[in-house]
Amino acid sequence: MTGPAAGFAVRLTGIEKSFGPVRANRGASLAVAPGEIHALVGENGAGKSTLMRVLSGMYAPDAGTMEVDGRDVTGWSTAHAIAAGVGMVHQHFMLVPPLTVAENIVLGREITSHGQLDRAGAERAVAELCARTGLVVAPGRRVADLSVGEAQRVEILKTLYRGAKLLILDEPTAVLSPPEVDELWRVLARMRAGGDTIVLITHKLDEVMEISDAVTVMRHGETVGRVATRETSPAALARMMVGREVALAGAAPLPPAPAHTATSADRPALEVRELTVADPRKARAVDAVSFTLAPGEILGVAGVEGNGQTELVEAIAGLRPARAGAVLLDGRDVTRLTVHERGAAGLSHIPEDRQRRGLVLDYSIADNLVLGQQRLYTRRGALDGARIADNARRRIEQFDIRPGDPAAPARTLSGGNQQKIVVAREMGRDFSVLLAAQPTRGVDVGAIEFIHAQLRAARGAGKAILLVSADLTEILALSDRIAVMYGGRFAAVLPRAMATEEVLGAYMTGAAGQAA
Amino acid sequence: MIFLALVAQTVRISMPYLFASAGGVLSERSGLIGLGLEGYMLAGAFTAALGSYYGQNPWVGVIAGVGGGMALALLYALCSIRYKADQVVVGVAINLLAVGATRFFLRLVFRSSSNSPRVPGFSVVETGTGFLALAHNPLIWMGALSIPAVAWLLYRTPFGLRVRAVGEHPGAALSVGVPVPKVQWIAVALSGALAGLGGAYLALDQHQFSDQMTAGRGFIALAAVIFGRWDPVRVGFACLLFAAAETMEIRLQGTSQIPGQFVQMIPYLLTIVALAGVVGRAVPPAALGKSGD
Amino acid sequence: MNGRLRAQLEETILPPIVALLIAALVGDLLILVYGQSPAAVYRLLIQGTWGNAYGLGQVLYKTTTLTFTGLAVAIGLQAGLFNIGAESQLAAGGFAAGVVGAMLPAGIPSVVLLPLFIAAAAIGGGLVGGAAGALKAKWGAHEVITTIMLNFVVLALLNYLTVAHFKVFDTLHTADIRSGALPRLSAVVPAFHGSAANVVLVLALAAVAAAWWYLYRSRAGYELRAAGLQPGAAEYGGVKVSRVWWQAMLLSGAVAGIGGLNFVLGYKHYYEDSFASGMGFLGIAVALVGRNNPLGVFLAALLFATLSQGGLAVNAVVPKQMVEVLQAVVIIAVATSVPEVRRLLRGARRSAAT
Amino acid sequence: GATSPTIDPNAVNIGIVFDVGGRGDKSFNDAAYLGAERAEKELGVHVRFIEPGDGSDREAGLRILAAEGMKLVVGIGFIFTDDLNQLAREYPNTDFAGVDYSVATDSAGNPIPPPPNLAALKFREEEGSFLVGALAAMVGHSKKLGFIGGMNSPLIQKFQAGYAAGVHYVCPDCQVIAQYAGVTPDAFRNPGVGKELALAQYQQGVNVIFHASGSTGLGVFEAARQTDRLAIGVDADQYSEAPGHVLTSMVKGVDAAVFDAIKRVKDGTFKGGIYTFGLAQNGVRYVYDEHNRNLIPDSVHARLEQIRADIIAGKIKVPSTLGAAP
Ligand SMILES: Nc1ncnc2c1ncn2[C@@H]1O[C@H](COP(=O)(O)OP(=O)(O)OP(=O)(O)O)[C@@H](O)[C@H]1O
Ligand SMILES: Nc1ncnc2c1ncn2[C@@H]1O[C@H](COP(=O)(O)OP(=O)(O)OP(=O)(O)O)[C@@H](O)[C@H]1O
Ligand SMILES: [Mg+2]
Ligand SMILES: [Mg+2]
Repeated sequence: MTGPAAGFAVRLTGIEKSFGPVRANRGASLAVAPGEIHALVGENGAGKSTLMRVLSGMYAPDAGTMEVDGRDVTGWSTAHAIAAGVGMVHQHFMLVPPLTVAENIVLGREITSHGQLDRAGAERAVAELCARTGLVVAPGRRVADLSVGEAQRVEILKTLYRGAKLLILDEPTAVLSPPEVDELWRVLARMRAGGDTIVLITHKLDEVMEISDAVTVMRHGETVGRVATRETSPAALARMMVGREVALAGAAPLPPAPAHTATSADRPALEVRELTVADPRKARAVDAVSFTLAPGEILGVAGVEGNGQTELVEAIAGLRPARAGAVLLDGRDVTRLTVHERGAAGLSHIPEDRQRRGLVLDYSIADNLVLGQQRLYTRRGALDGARIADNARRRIEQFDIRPGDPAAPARTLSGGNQQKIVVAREMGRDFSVLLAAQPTRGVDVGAIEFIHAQLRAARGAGKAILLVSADLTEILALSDRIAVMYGGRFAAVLPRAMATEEVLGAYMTGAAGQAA
Repeated sequence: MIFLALVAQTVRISMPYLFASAGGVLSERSGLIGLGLEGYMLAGAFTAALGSYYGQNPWVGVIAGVGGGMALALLYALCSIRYKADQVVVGVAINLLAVGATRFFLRLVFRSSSNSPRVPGFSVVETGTGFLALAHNPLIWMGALSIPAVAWLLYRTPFGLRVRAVGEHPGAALSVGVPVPKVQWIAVALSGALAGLGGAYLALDQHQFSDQMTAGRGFIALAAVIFGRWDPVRVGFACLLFAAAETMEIRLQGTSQIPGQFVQMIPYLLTIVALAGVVGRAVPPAALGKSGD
Repeated sequence: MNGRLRAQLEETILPPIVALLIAALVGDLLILVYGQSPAAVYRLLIQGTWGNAYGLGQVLYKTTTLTFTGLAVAIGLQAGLFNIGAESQLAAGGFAAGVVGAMLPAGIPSVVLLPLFIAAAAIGGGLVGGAAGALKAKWGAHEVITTIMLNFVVLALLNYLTVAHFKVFDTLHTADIRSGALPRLSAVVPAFHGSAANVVLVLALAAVAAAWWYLYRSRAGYELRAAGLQPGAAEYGGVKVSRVWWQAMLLSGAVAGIGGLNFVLGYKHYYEDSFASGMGFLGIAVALVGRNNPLGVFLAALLFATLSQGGLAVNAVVPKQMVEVLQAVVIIAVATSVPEVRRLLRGARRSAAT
Repeated sequence: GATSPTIDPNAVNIGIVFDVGGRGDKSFNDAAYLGAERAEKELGVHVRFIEPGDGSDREAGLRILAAEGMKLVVGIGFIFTDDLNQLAREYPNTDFAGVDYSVATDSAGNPIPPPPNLAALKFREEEGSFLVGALAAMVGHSKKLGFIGGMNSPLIQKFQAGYAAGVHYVCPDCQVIAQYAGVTPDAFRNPGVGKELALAQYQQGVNVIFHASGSTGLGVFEAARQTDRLAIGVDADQYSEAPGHVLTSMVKGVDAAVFDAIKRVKDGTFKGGIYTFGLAQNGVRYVYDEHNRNLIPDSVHARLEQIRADIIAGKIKVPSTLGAAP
């Protein structure tokens, strides 16, 4: 950070930003050379998103200086940032679902004729932009109807429409399929070739190695280092991020399944027969899916988001009605049972959306740690405060939830720690089958390592696990068998040994679309 | 003849609803609950009477009505947008404030607890179906245009696109440089102006202000907004439906064997039945009510 | 830990003080506009409420009704439902108790009858609230609209029943309740003589305690609040959200209905058409200022009852409308100063820390 | 009780508590106010007013005034009946008066007299209503006559019953369209609904409407102006609300009754009991003066006076409840 100021496209120094008591950035710095793809990595809550929001004008820093192209821009607004060619694609999409693609793209910079919106003009402009950049989406479609990959394209198009020369991407690949990731890399590479600068936040270190030119590592709101990509390794980066050695996903091979052939022969822990689920728009979200899951087995379900995984898991959990078919737990038909009854029958569920489903954000950590099991903590109609507190103490310690104050509202925790509450609750209860949906989404390497260890231990203890994940590395690292979901059906069910990223990717995109 | 008279009556009754719910649509589409419509309308009615009284000209009243409604709406905006207070709380308070303040100033200015003196209005003498009197009242024309105007604003102008975006996802709007609070301030101010016009219609049609003369019409207008699922055109039809039900109530009451109280329930029962049977689950703008922390 | 406790204390106590200061300031202005001396008017207001036993009794009487309607609204809001129907639920509860009472022979002791009256009032109000809840749970009809509409429908129905079937000649009230009526507080504290305050106040305090226990200590309350905060998470936690909705509305209506006993069983000993006028709407304000916490509801009810009675006390000097304005200003000031003062406090703390 | 700066211990102090609507309603409460104002001017007494809010405020208002040592406390409206009764017993040295006080009856149907220090000021609204009903039928040029009430209640039904009986007395096959603005006290202050009800009635061929609906009636007058028809005022002479369109008003002598009660207190001749003001006492009357003389032909006026005399003489029985009317 001592290089010549004029040489940097972006130079942030000593950035401070607090939210109430949380100091998200404490003197963070960032220097990005023009025309490079610069990766920004760090644990959950390290302050990456916050730093980039400061850069894009969404937050004003409490202290520190910001320079873009050598110009002091400290505390500018989003409007100024956009005018100066800085665009950001946010971790959580910043799209308005009921509006069309074109409306989302032109929002704030509308095309008008005689003071009225020029819809046709806007759609034309978007179509041209699509053609020029190779990011194709139909301009007239509602964003609510788009797949995640398409929505991401719209996000990037939004910034390009505003003439972004500095593009910030916050965890863009968390929800993409491999072919979509490849397409994104192509777009980024093309932009770099055209002289644009890119800052990329990601938790996937292999991506960092593959695409970036330089890396900045953050920890606890501070910048701990800036290195050239070719001079580092994933292990070295992980060490910088958490300050210790980390076992990266996929590094440890899965131990052989414990005697699982013996038990699966007579009675599967979970059996799903011809399960069909309708989605709100009355289409078949899940179309006659059947499979069995043996005790001590992990069945990974891969697939691009929106192919029925959510509906499949929620129907098994009892959160959505099955239109046809049956769900059997340990041989018992539970298709008509309530969520609670299924839980009592041995079903545990880590939901994919912790903020909406998995936690009551305004409840304390302790209260969240009994959600779904509140009946077990009831005596004569009243909640048993002593036992709830005791449970919280044990889980917080066991799963290292921070902060460790059981009375703290779940809302005040970082994403990774929120996920730990859910995992602690669902794996701490008595269960025989675990539905684990996106258990490590957006969670940092340290926490991933921890959660993966927990899943492996459960498998070792003879639990059956249905693992749904958009992250192929995770699927490949943990699963005994792998199913690929496409269009509401299992396009393929493969033993781990036969599955590679290439094979799975083909099924995920329907390229190898033979229904199983 | 009878039919035309019924139509004319329905149109008259629908006026305050149309004005207020047009405002309600704008406010709610920008993410701010229109709970204060009743209050804006009442304030508008009072200031309209005041303006018409001192100006001795109904147009002064119309302008004052807009001002009165808007003033209260700006107070709402100040509390809920600038100070991030809970919208429901402030909305309820705005209504109480409107009742109290109009009474207070009624006492102060006109030394009465219930009525203002007679003020100039727009009405003309007519003995037919009532259409002539309708056509001569410029506020009727404005009321009829209020819904199409809001529809145009929402769907055809850049401002409308921003309103819709802000009400669904303020973060997204902010991230592309849309000044979210400013858009909301304008939408709320316009909603106050429109509801104020509704109040002005009531006061000028009666040629006076009387205590609590809006009598819950703002709430019915809010019901129409929800009933019409936040779409101006559908909301307009909901207003006409409510007004038609009231017309029917007026025509049936006293001429049938059914006790009057039951006839008076008709519009309200109709709303409940329609809501349960026809409209079903209404999905509000995603960020409605969430301007607070 | 200690710092957090202090911070919490500051954040709870400071905003209402700021709010009351703002309201007092606005009050000064209005009084001056009316050509009177603020100090004299406020003195009169205090004298007429907390300054003498009768005034205090009146405050307590109003507090009782407002506590019930406030709790009713608060329970709904905790379940994520905005019950605007407390007005008609209160009336229906009072009506049910009044009609039951009118039919009883004289001479049955109160102790025996009290549960009957409570049940009648709860059923009366609960039916109205439960109807709105069922409409929401079954057909998704928005409760804000249905409760507003039910207000009109129920008040019309009660008016019909009173006028056509139950009224005493030439009046708008039902026949006197001959047994089971509750004593006034003046039976215990003679100084309260003449004030309407009665034993239902004790019932209101019990309701505050019960509501607090229910919301924060019972499993049903845990599920109800979860359904209100995050329906998706509640459903995930095995809670039937639609069932919580109608149960909460049923309970909310029942609580409002029991409030009807204050007038019917404790004060007039008959049901009178439109006795509930305005109390339901003020209940919304009470719940909101009390931040949906039963204890807060009680304190807010005390505040609004004081203002309401105070309005009467100063009526000779300034119009009572001034107090109506003040009530609104209090609500706005509380709603606005809570988040704002909190932000300012946190800002100050942070700059003190760095 | 609290003492207020406005109390003058040397003067005769009178307290008045208003009904819903309060001062300025241009009918009932204003009539009471008028009587009190006249008493202030002519008798030199001091009058204090209270406008109550919800139910318990009525008693509280009376009590505050009684505790302050008022000589006379007046409650305006039948709704004060029980409160007055109670307070009169508690404050035997204060005089009370209740306008429209409804006298209870025992099981045998005999009226139960109020306490000795309480004067029940009752009006035979049905008699006055009968007369304006007859007048409406005679000048209405239509077989349909209109009535618009505020809140549906026994008191207002009394107006309706008398009015309908008067209509049918002169025109047996005439039809009375009777409508109410609502079912809550708000129905007395909803001119918007009053106007629409009236417009609908006029549109159906009604030419004259009698209203008994407080501020709601202001909408009725507005409709009369707009359609160039006639309306009949209530409680006070409401001619000025729509000059040329007010056929007459059924005036209740609330002002005179209140003035009279105050005068008796001042003179020391106040006595409790039931005071009924009918046509005979000129307590209710219809307006016939230079403003509306041109609307009422002499023959009609003569017949009306005859009916009036017959009612006073008991030759015509006027019903006071709806059941008795055809
Ligand atoms: N709007 C906000 N309000 C309060 N706290 C916030 C807000 N945004 C971020 N924080 C807090 O600031 C800290 C840094 O958050 P930030 O989102 O920048 O981390 P991050 O590095 O992006 O983490 P992740 O890898 O999980 O995305 C976290 O503790 C977070 O809880
Ligand atoms: N009122 C609050 N007080 C403290 N922290 C908050 C508050 N509201 C939100 N946050 C924090 O702000 C964060 C939002 O920032 P962001 O969207 O970057 O999520 P994150 O921390 O990166 O989590 P994840 O990795 O799961 O996405 C939340 O994780 C949450 O911990
Ligand atoms: Mg982040
Ligand atoms: Mg994250």
